[in-house]
Amino acid sequence: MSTMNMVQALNSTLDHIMSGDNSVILLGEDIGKDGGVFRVTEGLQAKYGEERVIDTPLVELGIVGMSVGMSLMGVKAIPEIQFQDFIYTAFDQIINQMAKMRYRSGGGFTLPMVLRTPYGGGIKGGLYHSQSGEAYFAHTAGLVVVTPSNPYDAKGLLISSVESPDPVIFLEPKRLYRAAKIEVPDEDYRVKIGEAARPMEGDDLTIITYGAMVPTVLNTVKKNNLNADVLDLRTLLPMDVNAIISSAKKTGRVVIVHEAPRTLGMGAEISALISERAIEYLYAPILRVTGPDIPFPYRLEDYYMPGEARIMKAVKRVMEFR
Amino acid sequence: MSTMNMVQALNSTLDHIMSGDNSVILLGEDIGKDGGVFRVTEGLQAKYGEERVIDTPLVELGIVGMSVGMSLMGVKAIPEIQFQDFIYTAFDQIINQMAKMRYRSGGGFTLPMVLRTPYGGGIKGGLYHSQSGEAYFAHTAGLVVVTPSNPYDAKGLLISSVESPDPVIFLEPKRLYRAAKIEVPDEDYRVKIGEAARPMEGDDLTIITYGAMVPTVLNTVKKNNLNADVLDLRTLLPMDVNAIISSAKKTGRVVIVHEAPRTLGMGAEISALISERAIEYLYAPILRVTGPDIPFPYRLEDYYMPGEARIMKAVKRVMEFR
Amino acid sequence: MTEMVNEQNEKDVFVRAYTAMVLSRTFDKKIVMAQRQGRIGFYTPSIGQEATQVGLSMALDHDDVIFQYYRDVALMIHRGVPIEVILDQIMGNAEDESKGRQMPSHYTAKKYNFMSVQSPVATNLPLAVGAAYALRYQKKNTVVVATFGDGSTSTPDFHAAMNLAAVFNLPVIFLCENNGWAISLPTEKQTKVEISEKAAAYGMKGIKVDGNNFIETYKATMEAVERARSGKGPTLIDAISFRMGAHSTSDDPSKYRSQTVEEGSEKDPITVAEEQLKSLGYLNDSLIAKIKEESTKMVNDKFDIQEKIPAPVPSTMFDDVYAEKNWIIKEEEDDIL
Amino acid sequence: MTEMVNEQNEKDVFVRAYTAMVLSRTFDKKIVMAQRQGRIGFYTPSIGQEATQVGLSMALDHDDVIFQYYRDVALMIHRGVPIEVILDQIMGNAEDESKGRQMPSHYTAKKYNFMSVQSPVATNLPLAVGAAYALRYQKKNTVVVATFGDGSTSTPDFHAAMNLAAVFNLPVIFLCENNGWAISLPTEKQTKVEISEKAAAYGMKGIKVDGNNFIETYKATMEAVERARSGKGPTLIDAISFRMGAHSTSDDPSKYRSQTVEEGSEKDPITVAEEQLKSLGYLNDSLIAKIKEESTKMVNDKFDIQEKIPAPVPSTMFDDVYAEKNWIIKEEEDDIL
Ligand SMILES: Cc1ncc(C[n+]2csc(CCOP(=O)(O)OP(=O)(O)O)c2C)c(N)n1
Ligand SMILES: Cc1ncc(C[n+]2csc(CCOP(=O)(O)OP(=O)(O)O)c2C)c(N)n1
Ligand SMILES: [Mg+2]
Ligand SMILES: [Mg+2]
Repeated sequence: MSTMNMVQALNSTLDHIMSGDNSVILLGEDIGKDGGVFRVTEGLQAKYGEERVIDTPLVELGIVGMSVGMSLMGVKAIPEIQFQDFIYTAFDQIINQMAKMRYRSGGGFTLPMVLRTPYGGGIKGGLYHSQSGEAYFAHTAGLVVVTPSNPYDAKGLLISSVESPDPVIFLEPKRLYRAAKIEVPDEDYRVKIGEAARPMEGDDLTIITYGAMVPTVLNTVKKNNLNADVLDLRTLLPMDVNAIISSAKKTGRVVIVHEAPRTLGMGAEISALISERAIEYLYAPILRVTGPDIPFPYRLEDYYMPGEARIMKAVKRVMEFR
Repeated sequence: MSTMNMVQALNSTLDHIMSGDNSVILLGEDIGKDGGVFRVTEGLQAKYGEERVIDTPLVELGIVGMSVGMSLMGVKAIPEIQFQDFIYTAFDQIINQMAKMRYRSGGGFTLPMVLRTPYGGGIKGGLYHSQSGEAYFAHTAGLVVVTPSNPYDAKGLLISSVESPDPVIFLEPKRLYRAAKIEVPDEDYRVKIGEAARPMEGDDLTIITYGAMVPTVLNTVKKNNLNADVLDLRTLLPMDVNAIISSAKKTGRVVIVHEAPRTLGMGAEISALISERAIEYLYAPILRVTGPDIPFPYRLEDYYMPGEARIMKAVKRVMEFR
Repeated sequence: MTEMVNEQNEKDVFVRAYTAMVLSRTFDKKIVMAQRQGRIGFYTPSIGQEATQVGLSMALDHDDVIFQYYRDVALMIHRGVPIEVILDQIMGNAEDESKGRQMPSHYTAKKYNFMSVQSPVATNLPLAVGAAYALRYQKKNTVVVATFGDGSTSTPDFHAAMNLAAVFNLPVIFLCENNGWAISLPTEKQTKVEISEKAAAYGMKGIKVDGNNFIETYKATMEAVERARSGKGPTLIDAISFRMGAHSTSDDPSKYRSQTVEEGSEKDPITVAEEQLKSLGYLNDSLIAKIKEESTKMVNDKFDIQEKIPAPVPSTMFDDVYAEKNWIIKEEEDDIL
Repeated sequence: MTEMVNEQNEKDVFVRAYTAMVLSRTFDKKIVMAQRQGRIGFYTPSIGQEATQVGLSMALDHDDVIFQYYRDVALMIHRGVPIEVILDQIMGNAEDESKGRQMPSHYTAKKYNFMSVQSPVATNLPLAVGAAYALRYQKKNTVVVATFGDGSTSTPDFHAAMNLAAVFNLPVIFLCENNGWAISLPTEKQTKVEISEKAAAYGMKGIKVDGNNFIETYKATMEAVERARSGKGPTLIDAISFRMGAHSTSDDPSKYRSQTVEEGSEKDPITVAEEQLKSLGYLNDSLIAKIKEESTKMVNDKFDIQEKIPAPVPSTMFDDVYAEKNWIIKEEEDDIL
């Protein structure tokens, strides 16, 4: 056991994975000498050399495209995109190559690669260093999309992702990188892809969330003494439909919380899954507490991010609904 | 009045717009001499010259980026992306420039541009000539997203789009390009952005759809004598929430039909809007009949596209639900 | 074959190359015809580019890896991909390696180290760079080739791949099948310079070659292969030919170009090859006739046979999105089938 | 100013240029310090690039349009953008032209024909090409400039823009502020060739210039401006300087480089300018001291004043997504405020 924040958990897990498997290669901008702008790859180039921890030129589509090509040849590529906001310059490589290689080759070519990228607000990054684009990926068949909310899950999900036979988008909520230190086992363990966590159990209502909003939700629940079932999705594609539906059936009241914009955000799909499968169990509308449908503002970011007040407003509405 | 298919309606409307407004410029691959691979721009280069109908090199991000730059200088750019499947190579320009210019410049710089592109299946195009990526755009604040389902709306929406002060993604359901000829007025008219059509009125259930699925839905309704309210959304961002909610409240039973994959497709947002606002009016789950969450297959495309059988299965489920 | 042919086997090698060109040509014409008859859906002919493709193939080993594009039938044929494999793809039938999922001309042939063709042009190039990186890392002495058209040099992916290959000094060959056109856009409107000159912007060797001449293309490719295998880095080859046919069976070139190259004219790469091989004494008219006849028979016969193979069963369309179906796909499959 | 300075006004022009450089340097140091004190959030210093930026600005007219990048404070200052405007942006306060929405260093200054800075690097370049196309179409005789760093030459957008500008022969100047580094990657690892050589791949004129020398940069830019205005097409200028500071206030260059250029050393562009202007007899030590003193006072005073301006009112964050708020945004605004 060691006490670690998320950056340390990711760093030590990458180190561990690389030491055990020669076929793993990391690549990205400033990940080598500099150790990554968030220090997630700190020290790895010094340890594994420039050939395995590649400082690439400034070209995201090249980073993703090279990773696809490497993976085709049996290398396990773990590319980093410095900020998720810049991933759109590689979007075609993700949508049309990474997500479709296995399918279009009839299963002949597979891509066990893991694309890591920090996402989300909370660090005063403004329009272009705060985006939460997870829905773009979760709408894309062929990808697996995961996001941890704490150092423990970060390690377990990263190991599972590297072992996954399918290409994974590994979204790191940068607001939580150094937010909390917790105990992380030294030995290997896995957090299963497709399985939500239930960090709190309760009967009155269900709050479904993930990533950087998990601590916000948990604090709100504690502070307000809510008897809530809290789901931390962890995997966004495919979501843990059983956990979602069984909790919705149990409580009959659902609030979804995420930071990404509301329209066609993850909350839309969660809501739709519930009203397809459990509408007759519901006592109240399914409410979404999300970032607004605007670009991410710099100076007013605190108004953008969902917080206790907005969550409680929704909670009250579903609890009092008749 | 003239009888036209959708290609003819778009072509004559573009002609009309260009003849009345010198500041309009079209650009794209093969749109000039060749008249566009679907012939939407046929004859326009001959009429307006190579400077206003530009055959560009093969670079979608350049087409979109140039259009943004042109629009900043007061030109009305109408770029074409040859197939929506290839638009992802320009995705960053769309997400980070086109959608955010007005916002990030404090309203100082605006982009009244219209990006046209054919989308959807039904022409045996396989993985890369059949995609329905509308949800990627409709998730993006700052864009307006429209899609006509018939020649009349194509003209009216195109005029409204070109007049819109905001950047518009104009999605043309290629399966309908030549599917039907109808009467189209010769004079100018507008189909208002944000307003759904209700091509059929009924009381038993609501079917919400758009684009290439509209004729499929209408035929199914007619053939099966359903007493259905059919909504053709026409605008996907912002959707006509009033039309959706009032119909859902009236019928209490909702089926959503689209060709794009289910997960985080438009149906997710429509469903979420309804269960937020009208859940107490519903007699049945909100069901989605959509393309599956797989890449678009070539030979088996008929199994991919929602058709009468699948629509009726959902209709029966919502009608019989208790 | 990795070394230049020697005198003993030159005849065999060249005749085999010619035969592949003829077979590809015959195949092309058959498929274009079949498309008109409604027997297949779509096709992007190779006609005019046979010498480029065969010249390239001649210089490669079996283990070399190819990220080909949608117009590489002669390349596949010369490399030994059976006609049946190509036909199955075009028909999208139950035996197609990609299970009928891809539009015609989007081949996959794993056994022959042909990767899977995507539609967005040039997006195979960064993959080729990554593959070359991986193969070098694995200490394999293989070369990676990416093919693409002249129009594709304008794309983001071309730039990314060229720069990365040069910066990492990788064993990649970028072979531009410069057929003068990108659908309706002539190369002069695509770029103001010769494509071979673009290599210098990346610190890469650029070679311009007569792509209508299979021997010249072979030699140029050999040079590139040797550079790659000896760790001297990537090469861009600009192989100049002419797109003798339409861009695809959906295209009508008469709308945008008057220029043509007729079959059998002196600019036809097959005519060029015939003259070369006749003057070397490797071919004569009767041998040529025989090769053509056999090609025609073979293509016709195989077409008829493969055409009988049914479509893939519907459930296959839900496979291979992931290693295992997730619950979403299972549910959708249940609903649809 | 569109023609080379003549002897009468050369002194004024050069001293003004120098003054802008000093003001920019003073500003930079103030902001970096203020960031350490927690008074502002983030900043990308221009230090070391002042001569490049001022040399560029000197060659431009007011009507010329600039798609600048995040490191162009000296350029903005020389072009007449008031310090207040720059401070307001960095502070994201209620008077900021972009209404506090953008991270510091992402300037907009419409009145001065500065466009709005985005973060994804080089994606301003295709916009510059489109703007140039539009302006030529409108028969305006203006020039469009895009600035960017050396690292940005690897991007898709660089390639797209260069090719399009050349193919359409547009009045654009691509000015690469080559400071030797892209965060931690030195230019030699970014590309194997000199950036000015990349122009040839597009059929464009490429110029390499000493970006530490404002007079040289000015002259090179004038040449490009004249080419553009006379319809002779675009130019790529590779202006070589050195990033004397950190990439940004979040960056620690000691992690990845040992090389430094000290302020006041002979490689400092301000030192270079001082020597030039002294030898021309336009400046002397006491004038220099006076300029520096005035700059410091001005920056300090203005900082203190602008710092008092409050944040934008929260409701502003819902404006300008569209010309008019749609129902979604109205609803969300109601919910949040
Ligand atoms: C990114 C992208 N944009 C557009 C297309 C549509 N398209 C298919 S082939 C083609 C022209 C390609 O020309 P070239 O690269 O010269 O290859 P050729 O077809 O001439 O062999 C175009 C524009 C595409 N496939 N991919
Ligand atoms: C597309 C994109 N990828 C990554 C980044 C993160 N990033 C910001 S600046 C920078 C380096 C840019 O280097 P250069 O172009 O040389 O400009 P400089 O900062 O040296 O002036 C990087 C990688 C970005 N802003 N945009
Ligand atoms: Mg071509
Ligand atoms: Mg730099």
